[in-house]
Amino acid sequence: MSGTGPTISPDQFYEKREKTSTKGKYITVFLTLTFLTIVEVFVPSVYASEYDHNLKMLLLIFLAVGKAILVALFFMHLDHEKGWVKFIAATPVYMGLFAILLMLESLYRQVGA
Amino acid sequence: MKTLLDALRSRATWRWLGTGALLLMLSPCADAAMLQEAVDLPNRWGPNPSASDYGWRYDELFTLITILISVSFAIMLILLVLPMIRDRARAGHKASFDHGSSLFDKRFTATVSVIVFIVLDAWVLVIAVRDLREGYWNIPTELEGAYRVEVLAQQWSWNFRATGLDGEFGTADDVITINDLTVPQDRPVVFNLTSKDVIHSLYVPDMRMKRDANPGAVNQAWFQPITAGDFAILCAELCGFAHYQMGAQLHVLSPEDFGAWEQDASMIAVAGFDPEDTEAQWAWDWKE
Amino acid sequence: MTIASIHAPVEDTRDRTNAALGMAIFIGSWAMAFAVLFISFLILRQRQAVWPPVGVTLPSLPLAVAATLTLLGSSFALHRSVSALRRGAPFTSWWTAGLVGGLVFAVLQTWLWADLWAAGTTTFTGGTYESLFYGLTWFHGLHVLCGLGALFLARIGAATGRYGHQRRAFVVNAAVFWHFVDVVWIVLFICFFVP
Amino acid sequence: MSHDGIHPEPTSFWRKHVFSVDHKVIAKQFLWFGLVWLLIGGMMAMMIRWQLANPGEPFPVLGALLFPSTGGVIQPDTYNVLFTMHGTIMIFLGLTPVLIGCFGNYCIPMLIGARDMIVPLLNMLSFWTLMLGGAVGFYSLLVPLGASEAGWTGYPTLSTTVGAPGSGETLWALAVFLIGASSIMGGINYITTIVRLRAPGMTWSRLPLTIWGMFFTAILNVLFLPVIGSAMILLVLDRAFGTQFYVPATMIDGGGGDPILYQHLFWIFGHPEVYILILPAWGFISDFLSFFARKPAFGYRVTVGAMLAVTVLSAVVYGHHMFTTGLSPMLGESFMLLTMIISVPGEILFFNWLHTIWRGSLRLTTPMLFSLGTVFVFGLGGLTGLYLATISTDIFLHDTYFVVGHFHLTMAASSLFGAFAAIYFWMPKMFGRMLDERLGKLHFWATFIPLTIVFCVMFWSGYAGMPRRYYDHTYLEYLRDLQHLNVLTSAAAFLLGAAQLIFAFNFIRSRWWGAKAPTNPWEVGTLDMAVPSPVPYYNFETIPTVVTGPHEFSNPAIPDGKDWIFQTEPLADRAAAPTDPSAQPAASH
Repeated sequence: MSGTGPTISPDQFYEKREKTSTKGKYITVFLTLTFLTIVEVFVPSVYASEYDHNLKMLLLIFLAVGKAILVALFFMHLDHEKGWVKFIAATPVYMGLFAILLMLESLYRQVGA
Repeated sequence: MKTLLDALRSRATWRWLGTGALLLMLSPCADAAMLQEAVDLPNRWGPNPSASDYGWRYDELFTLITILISVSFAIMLILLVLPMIRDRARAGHKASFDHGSSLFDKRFTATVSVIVFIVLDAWVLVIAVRDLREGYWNIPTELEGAYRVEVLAQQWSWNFRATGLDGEFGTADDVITINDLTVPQDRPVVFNLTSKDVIHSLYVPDMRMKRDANPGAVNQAWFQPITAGDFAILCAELCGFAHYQMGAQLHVLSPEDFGAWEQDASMIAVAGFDPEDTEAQWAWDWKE
Repeated sequence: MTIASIHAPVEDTRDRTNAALGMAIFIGSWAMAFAVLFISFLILRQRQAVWPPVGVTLPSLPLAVAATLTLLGSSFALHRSVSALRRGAPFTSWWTAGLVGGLVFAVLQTWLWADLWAAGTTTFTGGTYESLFYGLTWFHGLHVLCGLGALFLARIGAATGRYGHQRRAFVVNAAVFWHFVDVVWIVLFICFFVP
Repeated sequence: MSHDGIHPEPTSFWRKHVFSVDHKVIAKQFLWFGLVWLLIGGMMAMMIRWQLANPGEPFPVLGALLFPSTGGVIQPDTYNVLFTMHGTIMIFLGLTPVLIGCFGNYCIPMLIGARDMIVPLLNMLSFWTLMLGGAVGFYSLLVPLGASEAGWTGYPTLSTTVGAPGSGETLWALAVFLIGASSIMGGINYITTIVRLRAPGMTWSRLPLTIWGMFFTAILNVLFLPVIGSAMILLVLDRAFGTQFYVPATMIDGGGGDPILYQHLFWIFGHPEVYILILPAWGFISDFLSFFARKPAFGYRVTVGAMLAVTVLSAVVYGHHMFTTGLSPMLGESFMLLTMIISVPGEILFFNWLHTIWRGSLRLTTPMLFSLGTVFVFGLGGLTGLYLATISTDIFLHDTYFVVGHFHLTMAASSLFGAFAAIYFWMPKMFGRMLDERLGKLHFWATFIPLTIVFCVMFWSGYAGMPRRYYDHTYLEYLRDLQHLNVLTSAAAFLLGAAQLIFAFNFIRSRWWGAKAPTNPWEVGTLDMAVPSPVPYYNFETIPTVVTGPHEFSNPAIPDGKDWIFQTEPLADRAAAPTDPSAQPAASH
């Protein structure tokens, strides 16, 4: 694992990155998150019972996942010059497969029973 | 202290300690009563012959798998033992040098594993899926003349409920029995299983059937007896300290005997019906 | 090398990479635990005919929204702080802001629990909603406590000069853990507070 | 590399032997811890077998001490405690510490050329968390109202207050959680160490296969131990706070908690756990077969690929533990197919092992015997898995002794054999003393033969329809005529138990009074074999530079007429080597 060091020092690297990314971007992200939270709260009241229940659920899940991704992507920076390292933290996303599997199975047991 | 250390260092101490410990451990083996008992008891070396319509599927597939894996294991054993004898390290013998990383080797490995998969797994898989769809999971419905039984498992007994003559659950003539089930021969017997407390599993070895009874849900299972007689029902899922006692009797009666029995049982049930006894009113709507 | 780095005053890129990789693996691993809890939520919620179940008092929505925004704000502050730290700029004031945000969140969370408990929604007498709500928020709450501890230690370390631009792996990882807690809360929020 | 990072060895007793951060000391701690628990778990197995062969008779000698109130007779609830704790102890406190805790800790830095784990402190914490877990687990045996008796799988609702009122079950769940936390800490350390601390030149394709096995195990550990951790937290909440995760609200129509949810969660963890235990053993024997056949490991990359495939697939086959619970048919068939697919990488591993020893020059030392034994028992266990992967045969065999025989052969016997092979192999480097070879071989045969009998007879009992976890098979008439199979199993099991005394004797004697170990007792070229035995405090005076692979045995390009070469020594020039097409220098493989 030798000889793979970066050609620029990491401090220079971060300086460079900080220059390219503006402070404004993170404030925008924060404001977006705030906005999404408020939307989340209002979705159920707009989508009252006459609307499709599943659509509401889907919308809410979408909003939550979007927010989670925003935080993970923009705030959660590991101190590492290689960007892919943070994707290791995203491995559990495949538990989504299990979630779908288990829900289908659970539905089967309720309907079949 | 020093004498103790010296004693620990001496071989004789260890020899005595070792022999003593070994004898202690082996003492259960020398229990004559245990071995005598084994000789005296009636012995059975396999399952009883299948008494159900689809039992042959299990027996046949078991035999097939046994043959397949015996052959595979024999081949493996030869490949394992032969080098142990032939290629033992000895003066003048040199190991061959081969990383097994050539393209040929990789292709060879791939070919062998594909062949093994087809011979060992795919074949069995196809038969199993056929058996499941035609047999185990092809649960007959009421319209197909199924005899329906609701099973409520509890620690540590089996409650069985049949419809009685009126063909409906939850009525006065339901035949309710504990640890004792009577079913007709040559008619599919379909079960609805659930449990009061913990998970149990209805195991009827002679019918080649097993299904869990889960609290909070109803499971289905079925078999069709082809021989009249008495058979054992066991619990196969750990359910507490009396798990081993949770057996029941299965009586398969010929169609004529069964008709007479059902008549009697229904009448007795009606006579003994007590609407106040809510404990006994556990029937649920039949789930297909 | 590694062993030396435990006590050494400065760390090099190698140490920082090690810490980042270790933290990424830890977050990946521990997210599995939360994934399991959310799967349990989905399954149990699916088994319920009506959601939220009849007779359940939902927690106060304004309070929950306030808690969420506080947590998001705290994450944002920590992010600013870490950015400054990496540049070598002063970072402690943003960090303190994040820490205070975290503390406020903890207070709001406790308030939420107390409110709900007073309204009669308790684990001991409750059903699925209560089980899930208390089970998941308690587990999350433990992580909030751990996170606050880490943020606090980092702040103390920064004050005593233990951590700084040249030695920042712990500080960065504490912030990363806090963002993780934040992400989990975002999902919890949608699970329990949105009617 | 220079000498930086070499600190003086701690001299105080506590820092040196108890709260040490040195990976070698921690490895020894894990080893002793694991061996003691293996002994306790093994003793429990003896009691179980005694009860099954002689239902209701007092257990000789120890029985009177352990169960004085019954005069040594094992009661049904005690019996349930015994098999529950036997499983838990053997898996979490016996095999895991020995295989992963001890040899992971020992091998990873030694074989990749590092001075220690990447976070030594976390390493120490991992051991002490395990210690705490073990203590809680042991304490659960002593609490009033009974220890955990819901099986090592702890299925609700038997494991909730519905079936187990005592606090033993809660403590058991906590112990499993703590042990899981310990494994996660270890896993994070192992992965990061292997990725970051490899010596210069130790490329991914020059790692010994042991390290690969450990690497994949660590990945499974960090991914799936949190799953059981969460499942246990929910169980503890159910038990302690009256929540309803696993207890259904009504008997029939759903609502409330779901006991099947636990089964899913448990087996999402539980099936990878099987591979967590077997992958290190696969790694060991892949190396040992090559080491003692004096031949390169056949198809190194294919072996690694097969292990990777097993790691990836291990999470998606778990459904075969639940074929009788009422899975949907579609899911059942999918899991059956996936289970059969996971057998393909297994077959490839066998193929490579058998090919490795083919035309070798086999030195049948004790580690080699145990490695060959692993191939045998895993072959037997793996092939019989076909019955259980197939739903239509599993319906009959599920929860019978067939399953017991199968999983003991695959995950217990093979990983135990792998552990023994590793102990015999690395003992000289760890403690600086050789284990006695004659006693070792005696131990192997005295273990191997009864072990095969025990589990093959179990197959037979299961085939005849004998359910597992029964206190007394003579109680029900149907099982009375199968008792001779129980007696046979038990007799062989006592022999198997007695054989372990040979090992205990050999291990203790050799540890303090054995022959001094030479630097390279087995004539292999891995990095650890170049440093003195026992290994000095900082392992490597200078961090070595690796230039060859670990398995260059009998390579014609090895200078000086040896048949092995250190990984730090270069092979002779390609031009100087004879023109054998397969004789490639290490760089190309």
